[in-house]
Amino acid sequence: MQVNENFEPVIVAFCCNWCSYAGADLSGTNRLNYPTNVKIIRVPCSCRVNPMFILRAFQKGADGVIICGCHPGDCHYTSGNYFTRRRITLLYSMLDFLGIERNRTRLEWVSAAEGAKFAATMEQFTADVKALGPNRRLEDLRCRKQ
Amino acid sequence: MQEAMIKRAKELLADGSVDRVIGWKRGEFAYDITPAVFTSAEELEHDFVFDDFTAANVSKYLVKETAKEGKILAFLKPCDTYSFNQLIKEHRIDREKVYVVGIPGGPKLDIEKIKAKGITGVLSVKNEDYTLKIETLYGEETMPFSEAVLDKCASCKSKKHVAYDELIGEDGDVLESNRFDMVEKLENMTAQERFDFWRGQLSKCIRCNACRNVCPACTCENCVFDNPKSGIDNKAAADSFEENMFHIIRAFHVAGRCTDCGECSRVCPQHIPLHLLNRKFIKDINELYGEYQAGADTTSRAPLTDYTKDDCEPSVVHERGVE
Amino acid sequence: MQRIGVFVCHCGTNIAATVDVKAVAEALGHEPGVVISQDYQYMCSESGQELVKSAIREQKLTGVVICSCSPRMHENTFRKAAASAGLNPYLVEIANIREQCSWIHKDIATATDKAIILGKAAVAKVHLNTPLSSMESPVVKRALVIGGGIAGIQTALDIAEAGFDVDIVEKQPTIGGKMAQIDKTFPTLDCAACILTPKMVEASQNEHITIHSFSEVADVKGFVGNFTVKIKKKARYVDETKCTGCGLCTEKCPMKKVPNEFNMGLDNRSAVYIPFAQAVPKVATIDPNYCMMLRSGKCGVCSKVCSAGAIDYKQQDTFIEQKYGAIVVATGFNPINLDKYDEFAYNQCPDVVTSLELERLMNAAGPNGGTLLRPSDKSHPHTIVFVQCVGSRCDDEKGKPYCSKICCMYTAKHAMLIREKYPDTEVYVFYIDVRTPGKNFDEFYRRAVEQYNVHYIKGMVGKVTPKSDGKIDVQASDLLANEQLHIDADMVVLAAAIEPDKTARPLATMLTTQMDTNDFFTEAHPKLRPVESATAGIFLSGACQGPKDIPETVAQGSAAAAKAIGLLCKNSITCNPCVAHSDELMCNGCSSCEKVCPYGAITYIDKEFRMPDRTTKVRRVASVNPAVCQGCGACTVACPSGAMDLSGFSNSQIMAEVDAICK
Amino acid sequence: MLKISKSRLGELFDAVAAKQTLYIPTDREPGAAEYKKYESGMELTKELNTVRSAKDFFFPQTENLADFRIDGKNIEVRDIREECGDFVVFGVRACDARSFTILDKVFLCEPVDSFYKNRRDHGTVVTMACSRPAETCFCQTFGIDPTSPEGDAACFDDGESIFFKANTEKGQAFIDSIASLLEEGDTAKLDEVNAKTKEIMAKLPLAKLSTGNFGGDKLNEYFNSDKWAELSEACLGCGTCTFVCPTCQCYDIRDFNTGHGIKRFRCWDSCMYSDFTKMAHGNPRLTQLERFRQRFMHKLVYFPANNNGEFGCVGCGRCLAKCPISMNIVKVMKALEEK
Repeated sequence: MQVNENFEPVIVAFCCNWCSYAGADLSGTNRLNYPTNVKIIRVPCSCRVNPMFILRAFQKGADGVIICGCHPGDCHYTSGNYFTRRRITLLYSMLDFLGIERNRTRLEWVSAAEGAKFAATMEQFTADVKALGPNRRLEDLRCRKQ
Repeated sequence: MQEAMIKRAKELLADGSVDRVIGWKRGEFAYDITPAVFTSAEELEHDFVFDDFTAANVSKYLVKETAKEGKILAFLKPCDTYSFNQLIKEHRIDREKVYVVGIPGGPKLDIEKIKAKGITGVLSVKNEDYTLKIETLYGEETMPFSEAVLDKCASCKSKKHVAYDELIGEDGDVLESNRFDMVEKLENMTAQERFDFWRGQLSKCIRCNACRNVCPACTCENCVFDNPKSGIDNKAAADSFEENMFHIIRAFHVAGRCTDCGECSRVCPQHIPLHLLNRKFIKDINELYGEYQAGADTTSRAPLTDYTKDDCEPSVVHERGVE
Repeated sequence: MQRIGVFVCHCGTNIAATVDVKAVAEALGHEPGVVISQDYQYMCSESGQELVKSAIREQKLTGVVICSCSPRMHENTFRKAAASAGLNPYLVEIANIREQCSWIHKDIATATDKAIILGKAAVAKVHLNTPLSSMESPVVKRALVIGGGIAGIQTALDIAEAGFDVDIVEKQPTIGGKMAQIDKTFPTLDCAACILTPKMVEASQNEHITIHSFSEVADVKGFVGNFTVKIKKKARYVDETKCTGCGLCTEKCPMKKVPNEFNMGLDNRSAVYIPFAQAVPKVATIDPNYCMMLRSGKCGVCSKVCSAGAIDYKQQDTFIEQKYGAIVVATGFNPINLDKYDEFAYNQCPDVVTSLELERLMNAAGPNGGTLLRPSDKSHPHTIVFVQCVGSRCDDEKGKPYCSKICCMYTAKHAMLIREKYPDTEVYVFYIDVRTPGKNFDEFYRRAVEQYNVHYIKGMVGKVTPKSDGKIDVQASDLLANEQLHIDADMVVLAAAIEPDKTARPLATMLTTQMDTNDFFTEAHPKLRPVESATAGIFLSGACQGPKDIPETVAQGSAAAAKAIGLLCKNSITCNPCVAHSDELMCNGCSSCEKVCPYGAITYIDKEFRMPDRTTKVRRVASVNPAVCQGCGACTVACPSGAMDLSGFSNSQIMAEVDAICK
Repeated sequence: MLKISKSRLGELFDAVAAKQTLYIPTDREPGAAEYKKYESGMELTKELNTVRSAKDFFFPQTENLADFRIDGKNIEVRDIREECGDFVVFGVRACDARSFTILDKVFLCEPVDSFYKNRRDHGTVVTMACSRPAETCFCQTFGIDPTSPEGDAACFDDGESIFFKANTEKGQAFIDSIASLLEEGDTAKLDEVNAKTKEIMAKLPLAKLSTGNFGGDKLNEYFNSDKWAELSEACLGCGTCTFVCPTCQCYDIRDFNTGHGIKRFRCWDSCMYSDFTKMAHGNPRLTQLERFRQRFMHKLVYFPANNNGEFGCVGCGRCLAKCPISMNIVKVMKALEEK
């Protein structure tokens, strides 16, 4: 595959307030670098992430979407991430079924203590999306940057 | 069968057990049958029809009908009873206001399949020992019954009535169906092939909403696609993205609730195999979270409002099939 | 029309060094609705807040965006500032341009671009923010302390002192915890029992304290101010209310070969037992694994000798349910299991013991009545080797990455006590580092070295091999002398790492609190909120939060109590207004939301609606109890019609953020 | 009449497509034809008609009306109108050809819809006479002769050749542009075909359907008819009938936020939809009955009232074939007529 070196993907990361957002903060506190491509949206729980937010991101120009939540069993709200896991598994499977590249979407469990994991995950995800190139299969042409 | 149904409907109307009857009404041609509510013996005798073309699932109408006064008799085919149960489960139908008479299911015929054979000007269709004798403006034609069967009937999942107050005819069994074959075939394609397949299909969509409006799982008071406050409302697919968006979200919203009645594909004027999206979810749910048939009962927890602590991770998507 | 103010913080150089804050302020000033956009050295400072407040007043702002550190840090600061200037606090949004931008990026141009985008997302969101007002929720004036060690006891006593009822749930038959097993305490060398047992008695006698010993927390529901906890009282086959603790049953019990866990299995107890003389409650417990009556129905001696008639072989586990306003976790620690440390021959040689076992061996109430004897042959040991950091500061899977903190000090204590009592005994301590921060700690350690001539050797023990003559070969390296040593020891004492109690993990799940990767509870803020968990109303006391010595544990126990008291003092608390709400007009009443709500906050009501055709229709619709809802948002996705939405994180707000980031 | 042998139709299409864009109805799948931009080798469908009507060429399902470029607080309006290229739509049936007359009445009256007019001006409609009407056809109800279709130019198929006839100047220009491929031919066989078609027409199940009881003066008679309740009972409120209809011309105008601006676009709307003509105060037609009634009253009463008796239906039969519950204008007309 041809990789455009200059391609800077837009990556939206939905992070739950209690674990992953804190994990992202921790990677900041520890000065652990990850690409600027990643922009975080804070949600109370990963289970707040509606599939339509994910599609919306792709529509408006995102090249990759990652959802981060507390590890299963550690949800601040007890069960939120278990629902997330089912919903997102099925959604990602559906996107795959429609021929959307698998590496454009990810779900990762990052605890408040895992600043290093957060940074490493974002590094890897950005690299994966970069390798895929711009999102063409699930984009809205009207939103493409001129 | 039709006679037995009319007879029973008349009895139940006459003894006051029910006030109305929902069934099917004959049309102008052999095949253009409309779901209808009957209130008198005369109407039943004159218009009631039950034949090879009465495929429409009338369960969804019961949402509207049971909100009215009085009790209604509903003739439900096996597949319709699943939709019925699912609606009961979601508190959309008042069970007390329905008298369900289970009737035999299909296979039902698809007029479009007959026309696709180049048989046009259809005036009547007769099933003679599984050969269709079709009288047309241009002479008589024949074709095998099996080739004109509706797709949804060709992959029938069950001949069993999961809800009824009485049955006319014998009850059947849940069937071993081949309904996931096409899903599997698609799964085994490359991502590019799948993408091309679906782009080809979904680009035909004219957003007429027939799939949504016929769907017994789509009974929202106000659909997100009609609701400007939802942020995703749209009336037409102005971009291929919106074609995808509508069908993904719709399939997702009915995931775990879809009984696989197949009405979406039956009514699609563009012949988009929309049921494959729903079946993909059903297949995934069965494989990942255990066999689940929406509408099989009225009490079990739907897979998407349930979980186990050791559910698989979404990375399972990466580990299956080809990319 | 919105009038939004943007305030970009330099955070000294924390932000300003990598993000061009002026450019951020300038760019965001051009966003629709933004009427003022400023930057300032320290937005969180008094003068920074004043800047925001005066802008709210003078510019009549309808929304505020602060580009600064994480909202987890100062969201509340700025919300309060806004409120004091007359703006609803929920019209404030934070763009996190420090932790999630300036601190992780190096290139000024790209970091500035990102900060602008994060700012735009916050502006886009604040456009859709609505004023929210908080509900009040009553506080149940009762606290629960989980764990009856010194941490839990201290917390309970302090809460009770303030006049609130408090329950202690302790899984062992007695409170006291690890401290009850310790002989002497450092650095004062006073007797642990002498200072602990009065506190245990005090706890048992305090009218505000109820002790549920031999009990466990089975289920926790609810939220801050209003928890409902199910406590499982395990069957002890003795009626607590009748037992006088006379101990006759334990003497007469014919089954005497039960390993005594209080003495770390170094001696035996009877099947019916009281863990130790000063146990609280001083009530016997029958061990069903050993009691012949319970196992085979043949015996019944204890029942016969009990004049109080307290023995009840038919006793079952019982559950009690109680409401609490606050919960303090004080589940403590345990030494790690040393099964994987074959190099130290712990499982092979009885004379290789852990430090806690040594405590019992030296304790007057211990297996040898306080005389230090080798477990193997009850002989007096002449050479004792202490091995430090067994499983602590470990890189591999076997051990723990952290320092267990207390081992250096208790080893110095042990060494000193042995040298004091048995001057003919040589004591060697192998250490990586000696860590003695703490009041009088280093002086204490130096006394051990200088006054008591304990041989401290920097180096790790490589192998411990029991020899046929009963001696133990300790092979070690002296890193300072750079030589290999072999010591013929009589006893080896391992300073095993400590780890959180195993019950902590399932408890954390029930309490919906976070743990770190080592299963220590995570505090709400490592520096500023060390005794609170991130879950409101749950406080942390003692070693469950991290390794601690006794004075620290007591201090934290009291601190947790103070926090709990602060909560219990209130008649009601302000609820988080960012909760779910259902649009009745769109709700189908399908019950999907109810099924995913972890709090049972959603109920259904039949409501009459006026229909478009001017008729009325009764429909079943969801109704959210805002005092019970905690705002996770699970229901919003389960709802197919989009009737359910979440205040503060509404669909439209999140999508506005998505749009702003993606454009 | 000028004609071309059917075997040389490809040559003709190639010649047309070389000069301007050509659309022809072609098979998408068995039993379903659609208009596609002609590419060499593409074959004309044998289906009677396309699933979607030919109105898409002049009134597409979605089209941009204006762009607004937004940069911070600055909004710049961009006129995105541009002259469209010349194109030919080949193979339009008589019913669809008549639909353009109806659409013209809506879009070309003042104020003229410049987007529509632009495409009408640049488009040449080449029709094709029918020879195998279907049971759902009822164009003759509206005075349409499928053997002599309107359009700029009309084509006739006698089985071997295609004959050409110009109806307008544009049509004549089209025929002139392909004149080198055409030859004079004898229409005897064609007359025979047409006669046979007319025989079939008379035998169609809906041949007797008449508009006699409908028209602009029937408002009071039908508006409050109690038939509407029964007729609309099963209506799903979907837009299938509307979207396959060649004469339905309602649209909605919406704004789409692209992230860097707004695209103002219009898209087909359906009076069957619950949010059709929804205004600040709500929806003027509150129930499906009223929405259902609107569609048929519009075609059978309101439209003729405002357009000199012309009905808003051309009898193409698409709604008969495609309605998910098989409710349609024919059933409505018959029910209303029953007294």
